[in-house]
Amino acid sequence: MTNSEKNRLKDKAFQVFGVFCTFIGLVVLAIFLIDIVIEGIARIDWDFLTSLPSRRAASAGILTAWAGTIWILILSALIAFPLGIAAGVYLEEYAKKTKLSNFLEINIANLAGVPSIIYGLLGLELFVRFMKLGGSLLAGALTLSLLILPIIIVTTREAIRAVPRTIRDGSFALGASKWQTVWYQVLPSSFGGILTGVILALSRAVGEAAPLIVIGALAYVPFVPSSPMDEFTVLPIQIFNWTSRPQAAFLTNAAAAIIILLLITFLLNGVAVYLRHRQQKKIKW
Amino acid sequence: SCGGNSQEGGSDLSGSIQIDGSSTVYPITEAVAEEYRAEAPEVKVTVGVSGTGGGMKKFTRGEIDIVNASRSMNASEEQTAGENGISFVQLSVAYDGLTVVVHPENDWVKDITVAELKKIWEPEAQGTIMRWNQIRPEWPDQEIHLYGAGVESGTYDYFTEAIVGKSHSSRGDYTASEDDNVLVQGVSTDPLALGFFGYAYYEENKSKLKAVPVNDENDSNGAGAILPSLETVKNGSYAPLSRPLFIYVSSKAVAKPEVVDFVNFYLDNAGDLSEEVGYIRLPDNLYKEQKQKFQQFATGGATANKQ
Amino acid sequence: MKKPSKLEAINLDAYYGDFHALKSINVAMEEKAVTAFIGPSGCGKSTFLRTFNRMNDYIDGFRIDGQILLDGRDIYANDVQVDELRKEVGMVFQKPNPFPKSIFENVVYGLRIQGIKDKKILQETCEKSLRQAAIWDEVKDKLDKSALALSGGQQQRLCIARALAIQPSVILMDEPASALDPISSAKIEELIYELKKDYTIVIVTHNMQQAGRVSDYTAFFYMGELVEYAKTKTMFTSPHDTRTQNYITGRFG
Amino acid sequence: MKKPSKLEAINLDAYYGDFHALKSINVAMEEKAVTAFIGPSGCGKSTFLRTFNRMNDYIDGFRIDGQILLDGRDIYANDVQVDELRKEVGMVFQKPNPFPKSIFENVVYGLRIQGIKDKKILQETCEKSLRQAAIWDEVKDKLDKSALALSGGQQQRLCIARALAIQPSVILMDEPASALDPISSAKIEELIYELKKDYTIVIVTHNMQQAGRVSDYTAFFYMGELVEYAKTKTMFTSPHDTRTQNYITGRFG
Amino acid sequence: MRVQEKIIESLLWLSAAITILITISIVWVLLSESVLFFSEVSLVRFLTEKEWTPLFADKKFGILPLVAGTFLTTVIAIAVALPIGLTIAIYLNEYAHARFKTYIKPLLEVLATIPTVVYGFFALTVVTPFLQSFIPGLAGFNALSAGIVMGIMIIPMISSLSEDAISAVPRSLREAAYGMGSTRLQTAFGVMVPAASSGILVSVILAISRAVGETMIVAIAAGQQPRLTLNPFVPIETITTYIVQVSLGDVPHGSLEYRTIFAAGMTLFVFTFILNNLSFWIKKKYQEKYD
Ligand SMILES: Nc1ncnc2c1ncn2[C@@H]1O[C@H](COP(=O)(O)OP(=O)(O)OP(=O)(O)O)[C@@H](O)[C@H]1O
Ligand SMILES: Nc1ncnc2c1ncn2[C@@H]1O[C@H](COP(=O)(O)OP(=O)(O)OP(=O)(O)O)[C@@H](O)[C@H]1O
Ligand SMILES: [Mg+2]
Ligand SMILES: [Mg+2]
Ligand SMILES: O=P([O-])([O-])[O-]
Repeated sequence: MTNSEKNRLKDKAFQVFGVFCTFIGLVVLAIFLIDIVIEGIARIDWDFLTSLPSRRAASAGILTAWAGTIWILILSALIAFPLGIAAGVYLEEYAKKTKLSNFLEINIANLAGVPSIIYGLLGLELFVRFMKLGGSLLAGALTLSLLILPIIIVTTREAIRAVPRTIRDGSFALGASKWQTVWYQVLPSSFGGILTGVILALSRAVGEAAPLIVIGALAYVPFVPSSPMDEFTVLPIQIFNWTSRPQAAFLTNAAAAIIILLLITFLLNGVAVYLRHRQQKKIKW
Repeated sequence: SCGGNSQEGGSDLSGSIQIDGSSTVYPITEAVAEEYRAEAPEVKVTVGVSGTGGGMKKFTRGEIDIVNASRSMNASEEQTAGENGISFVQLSVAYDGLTVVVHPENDWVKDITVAELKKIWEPEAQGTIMRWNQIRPEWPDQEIHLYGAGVESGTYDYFTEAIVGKSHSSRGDYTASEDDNVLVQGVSTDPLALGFFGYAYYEENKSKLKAVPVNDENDSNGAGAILPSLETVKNGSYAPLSRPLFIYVSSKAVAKPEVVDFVNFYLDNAGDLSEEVGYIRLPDNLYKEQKQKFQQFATGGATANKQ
Repeated sequence: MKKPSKLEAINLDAYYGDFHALKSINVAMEEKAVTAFIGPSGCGKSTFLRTFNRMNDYIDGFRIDGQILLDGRDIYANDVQVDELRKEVGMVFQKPNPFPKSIFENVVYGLRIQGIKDKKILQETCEKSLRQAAIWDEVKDKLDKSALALSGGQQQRLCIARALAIQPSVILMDEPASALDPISSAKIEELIYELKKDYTIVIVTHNMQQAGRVSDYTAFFYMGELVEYAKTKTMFTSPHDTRTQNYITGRFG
Repeated sequence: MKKPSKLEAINLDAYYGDFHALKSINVAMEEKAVTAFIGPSGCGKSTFLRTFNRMNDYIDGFRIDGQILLDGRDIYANDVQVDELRKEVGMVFQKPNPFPKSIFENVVYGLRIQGIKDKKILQETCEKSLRQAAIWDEVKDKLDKSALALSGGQQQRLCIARALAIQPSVILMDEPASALDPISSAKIEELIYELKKDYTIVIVTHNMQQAGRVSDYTAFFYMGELVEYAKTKTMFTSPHDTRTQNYITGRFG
Repeated sequence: MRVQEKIIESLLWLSAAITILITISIVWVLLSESVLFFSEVSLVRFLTEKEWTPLFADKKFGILPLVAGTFLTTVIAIAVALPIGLTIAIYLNEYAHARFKTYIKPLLEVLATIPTVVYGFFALTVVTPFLQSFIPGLAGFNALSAGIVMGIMIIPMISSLSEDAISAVPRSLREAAYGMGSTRLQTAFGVMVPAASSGILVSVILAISRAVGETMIVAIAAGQQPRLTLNPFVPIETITTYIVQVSLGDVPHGSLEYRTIFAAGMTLFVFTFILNNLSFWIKKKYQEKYD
């Protein structure tokens, strides 16, 4: 075999390995999803969605859990969305390349990498103890808002950065002020991208269990929260709870709840992907 | 099984009741709370699982209404309660037989003595008693993996008291959890495991666990090694690991009518429900006694800081 | 005495951080004439052009020394408001940059941000500007369509209309035709020829022939220096400096 | 009978997906001569150049119809190995693109990937190629220094040396001097003049003067078509097609 | 109007400044409780003792067993994710069709969007029983299956970031390599990967940081027993699991036990802080290289 034949053979071999690696993750994912669906799908019915928790696996439902999840979702969005966008706009449009803005940037990159459980510790001291919010929805939502804030800021900045310089120049050249330019040109043009980021961040929040466990979200909450000060549980915690029970029937419940949680996450991600796709199609600079 | 003899429905009650504490008692309280939902749908009952110790801390600080307990309140907790102006009543709700378990495939452990348990669990064992054959030479030369209650749990206090001889004193190098489910998971999937937890958790998962007969080497309460069961716990021959389970209600809480209603409901149904979840019911007259005790406390005995 | 100049740079130096982008430029530009800036890539043409409406203000680290006078007033003086200045000095960019809005909204954007809401004024201005930019006939039936749907050449004329709508007296153009096809390019050239009756125009171009066709004066820049400034005819027939000569004959660039 | 041509395109069409980038091109290029491709931006010069070493192979959706012959052999035939082809047809790019390795490693890269390890051969080839690319004297003392530390003009000559090291017979150059300063640019032109003694060279350029100076033949492309192909002198003095004439005189582009 | 501009700018600035406030709060919360912890337990004990039994009678405060558990699961995760992720990155860049890439990348990223409790469930109920079928001594809780599942979760992190890094290598370098007759493999490993090495490194560091901080998978599947071991077959405990374990037990505010979770949290924070800054720093340097 000549050298170049050998090279070509290695090239082919790697290609095969590449296909293998690309699909191994997906195959595992598929096995997993199928396993979950087989285990849980039969358990899902109207009762399961509308029942309160119960000691009997067969009559336990996830009403309080998904209601809590929706509450958390909305509250976190209300808190993190305006803050994140404002911070993103400031950093991308206003901040001069000073030491301070550089520091802000490092800081945000760092926050994005802080493990979620640390945010739990922060929430425990700051919201639960110091602000005396207890294990309430509000404490949970605040904690998760801080967790997703860096993600929203980073994606907002990316979306804003994708608005071409020329659009800003065009606006400035017509005598528009900075804020007018941001408000009339930059934000409308980047809104799709920002929304995508916010939704992705929320889908992250929906799946979080660790920080909520740390701030003390409860195991047995047999009522649907009606105000932000109510105690709550969320789907991931309910799943964690059921998963740690040894009886097979509860594992089935966990699988069923996982299907619902995944539906919510995939739905959010799907919307985000769709928005991004539409955005990319619609606006060609 | 529920609510037969309680008040005329009481369904117009509303408000919230916060309960926390023992994981051992949790299944009973959970069952009661669930049945109570039919009784008073507007009352929001939340039940946490912080372990008896954790629950007691919250209870004595006045953060919760009722604490589940798998041991009696200790002196320092009583003191804190006093400092915070909280008086309380202790109510027995069921019996438990703390069960020692191994993996079903474990074919060497036929029984175990209290002395051996002490050898395994005492603080001195930490880092030294690591293999089965260190306990009994005929047992295999393999690692022993220990699973037990976490330090915040009453089970832990009770077990260390009964086995090691000193409450809250044990080795620390084992899988410790306040959540007995985790321990069941661990023991049932680990052939080298040995663990302990409340009877209900064994009862629920019998097929995946093997209970070990315990020999207290005291023939006065039954000779030889004894398995926990309805019988042996009730008649006290499963010693020293039989114990009563409690709830405590605070003086502040009984000011709320929904709490009074709930506790009455609890005591009315504790027998059936504790049996249903795998514990051993008290004799009926004892439940009556508990009700009276509570009645007294609720109607003005709030000063009587009695157990 | 000669006619007062519309725009003037006096001892102008410009820096991007440490980089010295323009080196003591002195030049005066006549009113209602077209001045072309030529020179190899990176020589500072755009930088210079953008000092006339202070478009470089937002670039971190950019600063100037010296003065830029518009009608004799220093536009970098403290009391000058940039937004007012930019209403006086319009700008058209290399790549057509319509906003992702309707054609109508593009043209009246400058008025809207001044707070003008009167429908009639807006409509009148829109038509007038589009006519001036010689694009009215092509778009009059689709004013509410997205400006992005226009061709590149139409977009560029729309951008010129947009600039005209706020009635500036000076129009800066940075390679306005370089991204366009030959036909659109020719249209823009014609338009410039028309516009210079009313406006003072400064245009950057890399196309010597274009400079020759449209401008009255030409300035040749090289590495941040203004090498030569003269009537376009003079410059193209008998350049003084050898660098100018080399550039014009295509030796580099 | 005329001298057999080194490279030949027969009825060549090329597509990027639906986009028809080259339209039935027929041309034959002489051995050991320099052929220049000129034409406005986007007319297909690079696309055509890259078909000669099948550099477009990895672009999704790219495909050709027709034939490209190298020494009479169809290089798109099934039995042709691209890596062998590229050893025969070297390429130099617009922007100098040395690998982020030492100068020495850059030059011998082509040998290394062929599996040649003999130190002596590598060193000899390195020196020879660098000499041929007229850069030996400038770098001989720092062969183990990073190639990225060289100036743009030196980097470009290094890239030429790198291409020469695998002893191709054809060298394709895509605007090899357009990113360089005038002096480096002149050096590359000289080098091309030297190299054509041994190599067949095809060069894309947008600088008419440069095409005039270095090439023997010129091909003018316009919107995917080969409009005119002739001896350079002929083309520049008396173009046939009006489009060619317009382009050469700077009417567009 | 100019006043309005100023007000808006200040509000925006305030929003950005909140992020600094968050960092300060995190550090303050961790520090204030840890300081109290270290006033009772010396840092030397914390760093050198080989056992972690702060809740028990014989209190030992050595963080090493928790660090070992964290290290073990992280190493396993990276051992899974790095080769697979990097191969995917190279494959997508050099071999796959652009169209294939546009479909497969978002699909792979689905792996990263699945909530971690779900992965925990997977590890405990599917992977562990599967592994037990051919690893006899494997305990029900173990580092191995948690690590593997965590590795699967972070594959897209490595593959996406590395792929971005490789794509960011100027096209001209790839063309140079092809122009010399390189095969795709030679181009990938001889030119692209070395040129993108800093970006790849960044992806790996971020993946490590992610694995170190991952909680639910290990809390569900890896066990809760602090053990100074590198044996992946037995129950261990990570720093994060310890915090969850204590939180579930609700250790009362103000006790030494309560402070242990902040000391553990501080340790975790320091690790991830170092890793994140390292990656940020490398990224900055690397961006400059190709601008
Ligand atoms: N924002 C900036 N920051 C730093 N340097 C810059 C910036 N903008 C331009 N420069 C530098 O200033 C010099 C002049 O740039 P300018 O854009 O004015 O050139 P130009 O003559 O318009 O070139 P072209 O014909 O390519 O448009 C160049 O060397 C450029 O690199
Ligand atoms: N990868 C690609 N995918 C799709 N279209 C392409 C691609 N590369 C080039 N084209 C298109 O093919 C046409 C010819 O491109 P090519 O690069 O050959 O032009 P060129 O003559 O070399 O231009 P320039 O002088 O700017 O280098 C252009 O219209 C271009 O947009
Ligand atoms: Mg410019
Ligand atoms: Mg080209
Ligand atoms: O019953 P405990 O959970 O306190 O052991």
